[in-house]
Amino acid sequence: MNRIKRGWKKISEIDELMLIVALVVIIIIMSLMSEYFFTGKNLMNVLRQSSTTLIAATGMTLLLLVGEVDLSIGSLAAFSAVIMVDVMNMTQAILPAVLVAIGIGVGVGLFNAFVVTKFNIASLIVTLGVMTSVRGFAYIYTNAIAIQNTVDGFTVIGNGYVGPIPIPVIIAAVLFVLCYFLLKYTTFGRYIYASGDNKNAALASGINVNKIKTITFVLCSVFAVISGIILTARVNSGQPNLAQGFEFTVIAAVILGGTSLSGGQGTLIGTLVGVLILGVLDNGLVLNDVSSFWQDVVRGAVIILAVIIDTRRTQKREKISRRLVEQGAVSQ
Amino acid sequence: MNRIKRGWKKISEIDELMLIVALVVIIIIMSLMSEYFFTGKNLMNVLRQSSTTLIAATGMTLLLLVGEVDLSIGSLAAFSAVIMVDVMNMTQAILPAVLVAIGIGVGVGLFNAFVVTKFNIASLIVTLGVMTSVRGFAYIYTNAIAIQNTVDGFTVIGNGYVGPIPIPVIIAAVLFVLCYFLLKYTTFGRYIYASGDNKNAALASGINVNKIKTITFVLCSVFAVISGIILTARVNSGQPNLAQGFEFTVIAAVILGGTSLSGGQGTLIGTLVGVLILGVLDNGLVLNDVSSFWQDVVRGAVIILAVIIDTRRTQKREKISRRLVEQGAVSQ
Amino acid sequence: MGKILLRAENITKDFPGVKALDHVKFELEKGEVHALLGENGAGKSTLIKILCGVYHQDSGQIYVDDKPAEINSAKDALDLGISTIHQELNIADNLSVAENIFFGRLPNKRGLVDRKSLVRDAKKILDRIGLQVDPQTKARFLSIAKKQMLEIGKSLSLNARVIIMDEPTSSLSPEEIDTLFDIIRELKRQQISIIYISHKLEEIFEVCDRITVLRDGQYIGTAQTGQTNKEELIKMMVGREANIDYKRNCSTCGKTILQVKELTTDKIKKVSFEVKAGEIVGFSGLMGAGKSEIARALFGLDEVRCGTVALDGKTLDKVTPICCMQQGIGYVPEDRKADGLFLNLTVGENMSVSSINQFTKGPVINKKAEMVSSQEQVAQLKIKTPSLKQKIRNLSGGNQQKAIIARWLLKSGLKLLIIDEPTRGIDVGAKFEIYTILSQLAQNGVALLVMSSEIEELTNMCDRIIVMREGRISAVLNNEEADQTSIMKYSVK
Amino acid sequence: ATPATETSTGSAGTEVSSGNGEALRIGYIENFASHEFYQNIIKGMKQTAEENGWSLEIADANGDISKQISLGENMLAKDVDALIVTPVDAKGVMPLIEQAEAAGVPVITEAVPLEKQTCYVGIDDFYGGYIDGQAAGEYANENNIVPKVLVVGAPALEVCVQRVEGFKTGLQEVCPEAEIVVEVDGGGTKDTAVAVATDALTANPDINMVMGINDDSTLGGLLACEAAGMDMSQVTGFGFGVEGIAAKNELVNPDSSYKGGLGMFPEMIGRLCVEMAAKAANGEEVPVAITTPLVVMNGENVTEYYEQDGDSWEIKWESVEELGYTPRDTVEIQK
Ligand SMILES: Nc1ncnc2c1ncn2[C@@H]1O[C@H](COP(=O)(O)OP(=O)(O)OP(=O)(O)O)[C@@H](O)[C@H]1O
Ligand SMILES: Nc1ncnc2c1ncn2[C@@H]1O[C@H](COP(=O)(O)OP(=O)(O)OP(=O)(O)O)[C@@H](O)[C@H]1O
Ligand SMILES: [Mg+2]
Ligand SMILES: [Mg+2]
Repeated sequence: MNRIKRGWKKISEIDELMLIVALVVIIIIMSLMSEYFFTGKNLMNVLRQSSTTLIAATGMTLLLLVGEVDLSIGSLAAFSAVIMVDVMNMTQAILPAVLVAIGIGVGVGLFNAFVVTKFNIASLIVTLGVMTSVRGFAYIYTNAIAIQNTVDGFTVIGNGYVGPIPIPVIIAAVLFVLCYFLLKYTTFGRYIYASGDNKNAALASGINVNKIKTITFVLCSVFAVISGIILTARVNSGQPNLAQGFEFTVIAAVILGGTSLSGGQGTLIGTLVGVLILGVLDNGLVLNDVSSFWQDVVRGAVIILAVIIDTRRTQKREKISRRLVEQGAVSQ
Repeated sequence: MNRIKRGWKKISEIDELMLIVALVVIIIIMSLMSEYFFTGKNLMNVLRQSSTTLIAATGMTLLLLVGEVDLSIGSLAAFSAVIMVDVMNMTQAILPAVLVAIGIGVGVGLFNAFVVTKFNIASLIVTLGVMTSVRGFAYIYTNAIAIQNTVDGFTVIGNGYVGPIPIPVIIAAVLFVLCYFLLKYTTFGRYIYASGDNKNAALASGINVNKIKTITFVLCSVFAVISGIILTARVNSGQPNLAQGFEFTVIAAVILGGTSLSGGQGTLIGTLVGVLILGVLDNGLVLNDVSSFWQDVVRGAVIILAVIIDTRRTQKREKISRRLVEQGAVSQ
Repeated sequence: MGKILLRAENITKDFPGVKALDHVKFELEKGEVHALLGENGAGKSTLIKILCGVYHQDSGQIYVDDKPAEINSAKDALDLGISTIHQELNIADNLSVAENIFFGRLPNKRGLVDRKSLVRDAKKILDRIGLQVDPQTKARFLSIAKKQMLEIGKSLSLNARVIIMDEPTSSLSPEEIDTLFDIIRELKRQQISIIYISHKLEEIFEVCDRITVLRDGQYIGTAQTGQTNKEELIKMMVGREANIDYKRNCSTCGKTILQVKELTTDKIKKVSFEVKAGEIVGFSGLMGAGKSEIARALFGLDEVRCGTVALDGKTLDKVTPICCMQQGIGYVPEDRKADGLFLNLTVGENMSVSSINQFTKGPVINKKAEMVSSQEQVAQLKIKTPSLKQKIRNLSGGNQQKAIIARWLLKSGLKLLIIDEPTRGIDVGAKFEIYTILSQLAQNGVALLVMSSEIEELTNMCDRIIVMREGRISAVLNNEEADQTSIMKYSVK
Repeated sequence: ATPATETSTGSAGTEVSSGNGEALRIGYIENFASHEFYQNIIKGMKQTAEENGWSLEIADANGDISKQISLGENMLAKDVDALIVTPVDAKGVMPLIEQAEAAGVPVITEAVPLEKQTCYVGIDDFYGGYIDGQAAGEYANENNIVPKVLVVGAPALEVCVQRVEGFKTGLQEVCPEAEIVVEVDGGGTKDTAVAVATDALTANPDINMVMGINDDSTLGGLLACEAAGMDMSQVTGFGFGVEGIAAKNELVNPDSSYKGGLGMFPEMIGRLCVEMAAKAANGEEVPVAITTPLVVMNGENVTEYYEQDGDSWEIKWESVEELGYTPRDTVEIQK
């Protein structure tokens, strides 16, 4: 009895509870509406499709936590992808090409970080500029014609399985867990929260805020590139128009997951739930043959609703804990 | 002599000086590169094309000043436009249709404001949801087929002239001056700055922050609708895919103009210059027959550069002002 | 005495993990200055936040003019004539000084701001509070002390019947405090009532008529100022006798830790001095004299134009916060909210942020070790918090200050600690605990630089006191020479 | 590219149903549902499916190739009997085609031919541009115009590049003195088209012909000319598409500068896609590729193929079916 109570209390303390409830409700509705939804094959599909968003969203969460944002991730994914495929075709080897792509990610991340930290400019406008330019480069490099990959085995990154689990899901899970750990258990994670919460105080505490920001920008870019690599493996070609509007989806998922735009507040678990809500929704609406225009309407409405319930709960919880104090339920 | 000096000092005190310099430099470069650029006709063109951005950017500036943002403006412009054209075709009259469109703007603005203020949610995510849904509605309403306008005289709003000046420019100028005046000389304008700068301080002084925010959301939406009406008059049909990505252009212009995302800081003059920089750039690049991919590259680079020079100057001036205040040098 | 203007009965307020107020009563007469006294976290700020509409009480009733009053927002309070100067400043940085003063009530003609009368009226207020700034200056250019004065001006402009001042003097120097007291006496003559919160007992005895004491959220009692004394008040506050006389036995020893030569920044000019291990050096001076600037410069937060800083005999080639920290320098900033606190992080995380490297195994934080050490500091400094996991924004001002001091007490290998206004907002009892802790630190060989606007604090604690004037050192006094008059002499010229 | 000679006429309407007695299920993943052209393709598909009692499910990739793959996987997960795809990109969609092949689901591709598919249905973009260009050239010769052409294109889309190339070739073949003065990127939407065309007209005031890669681009280009105060009787518009209502309205309007456009008959494309999909799902032979009919339409002949019905235009199935389509045994892949 008591154990159940304690378990329940623990559950009710999870920050992202209402979001998780929203996700479960959506899953239940989708399962009721389409017999295809709750099948192993489809669920694996949902996970695989969400994995690329999750990877980029993980990087973006770190960046939002540190108080910055990156709009260039979609363009970067495309640009690095076309160069990667070109290099791959030339060398007929996968690894060097992937490394080149990641190198580009590091470069763009460093550039973003440099401009933002050195000149102290809002990252939104800087990365908006980078987004525009880099997309232009992707088109110029390819002359707007996708580059076919000719190396066998590359598609495995996007379409392969280990046992029943798609490889992108595994990559996403590994990166997610790593970052979760990083954020929660390392000094670097602590510094991320501190720098995003109050930059002045972070400086006054001896934190190298610019270094933390730079690393985070680079991580975000590299994660975007990894998403791009998986997407590219899925389509087995370097597409200059890859991941258009990706930044929007990713940022929407992160903010839906409760991360604040102003830095210092948010969790990766929230991001995971945010990504899954959008992923399940996309998949479920298609399975139910909802017209793409109605999909937009529903997607927008669900985003707003989910954020409303989530916020209401956070506000209510303060009140509830207050009552618990009165009942002596919370110990000093 | 002295007068020149004083004049120079006045100029050097203009907040947006570096941005204006950037604009002038771009204009000079464009004039050197294309003989057609610096002609009365083309400059009027630039103004006409910038006018729709300027109108929406004016509303967006107010909203950013108050610490909020609206991503739904492009979708709203499209949605209100298709309904307006439909109403216009039915009634064969312009005014009622325009009023309906503005009414829709008021409605969407109120909705945004309600959700943001009532539940205390980040406007970015709320208006992202609204953006998605409203665009969906625009497509559903039209089934993705543009509605041809059948009422004569409507196109005048977009293409007409009063003397040598295009009507959209006049509309934009009137709205801009009105808002400039509003912001600078009315209590409402000062409360906009106050609410965006320090919400707690504003609340503690009895300012009805939610009311200020609501009015500003509505203004932003209505201005977006007005932009939409002009764009629609130019294409003489209700296009459900109107103004796609408009929110990006508009927000880029406003931030380029020096308005801060976190509220309380920025000017409409800055926004005007930001809009013109982007407008001149777009026009000049097309005049010079630059390929659209290279246009992207240049546009991105100019955005970044302009912000860098602007920020550097602001930071330098900030230091100087601080010292002056300290030394009591500022006259009493 | 006068008639009762405001009465609060049985006010109760709970926060998660804390009963901030427990059936508290409070009475304010017309034209009186009524002090609210209590330890850090006693519930003073909470009570006044209820009176001015920031919070709503869980139970209890407020009466204004003997009529029940429902205060649900700041506006309600203002309508009732209650204006408040909060402990944490509420200034809109990008608005002008004048606009800040008339925030929410800009003089207008049909919606248009009447700039002329705005500037004129603001000027009047500024003159009254003795603040020498252009009313059209943006508020962000003001120092924290000037902002504090601005807050006072703001509430004067309201023509309120009740003005609540939550620690208005915590960042003011004696001069401004005098100005403030003049203002308070004048307000009193105009039959305006004032609720005055301060941890400085002298001030309370100087201006207040009555004193209400809170302890742990409970009402303890109300006394007439004339019929009580320090000792009695402290006993009411802490619930036992407490020794508040503190005088450190100065004994300078050890080798030179810090050597500053001709340090110059935008604000300070050619500042040179040395500090030995175990020495406590105080910095005194008027507001704007450059005390905080020395602190900021030494920790690398302001750009050093010329001059050198040597630590342990080694000249630092670059003074940056990161270098400083690695070299064993710590810094407690003056403006807690702007430069000290991570409002959304927990108390524990706020405390350990500078020493987190000491609690790692490989790259991983050993949370247990972190908790244990932090818990020790919570106990030592008597920080009032339900747990280390409480968000620091929910702590009372004084307890936040303690947590920030603890940040550097946790740091191992500390050689030099720079503290700007160490006891800003800290209650009398705790103040002396902090003095004890600081001198213990000195005894362990740490050099301390203490910037303070409280001369007594410096004379009681420091081996030497450096007096600043307009960015320069005007005198260096040793412990025997330093007293109120000598310091003031060198401060003003 | 030259016009195909062999044509077959009439609808391929055969009786088909899926083996297990349930209605045949066809999935269609389009590129841009938000485009009138595709709305008309869907119209044709739906009519055809309805007439035959087949079920049709539609999903929109909205220009995102990786989303298209995902949508395709969802369709395959739902065990559709046949898949129709308008690829966002020829190379990018290949993995989906392979998955479908592995699942034994036939794939019909539209607009973008691939290296392998069960059947490709679509127009020949280059050829379409070519005959459109020829018609424009002939019109110019008849009216003593030396075409100075503004092209409102969408260079990010390969098919649109082909259309423009074809148009240039055809035009200059018939009218060698014709000149392509400037090409701009209108992104396929009317508001962008007006904006960029306006700029281009400033730099090139001698333009007298507008070619657009779709209705919105052409009409947007013409609107820009009008707004620039040009004498519209001296401006000729020749577009690609006539896919929607507005363009047809312009064609039948004698005052309009829109003199001709390449009719693509999206409804017919949709019909053929569905029919081929059904046939293939039933195991019947289908041609490797089908080139759908293209006709340069003008004010006179547009009513042969479309009937004005209130505000909209309905396709005249008989006359369009009479145009026939061209089965091919090879697919020409664009690079
Ligand atoms: N928003 C809040 N959430 C949770 N606890 C709070 C909140 N505000 C105050 N508290 C707690 O209520 C108690 C009383 O705080 P209050 O700020 O009233 O103290 P105070 O008497 O003003 O102290 P100080 O002298 O340090 O300013 C403290 O223990 C504090 O931690
Ligand atoms: N963060 C800052 N950046 C730039 N200038 C500042 C900053 N903080 C304070 N100043 C300016 O430097 C001047 C000197 O600082 P300050 O007034 O804090 O000196 P002080 O001698 O420490 O006096 P006190 O601390 O008693 O107010 C101030 O008047 C203020 O305007
Ligand atoms: Mg307090
Ligand atoms: Mg100071």
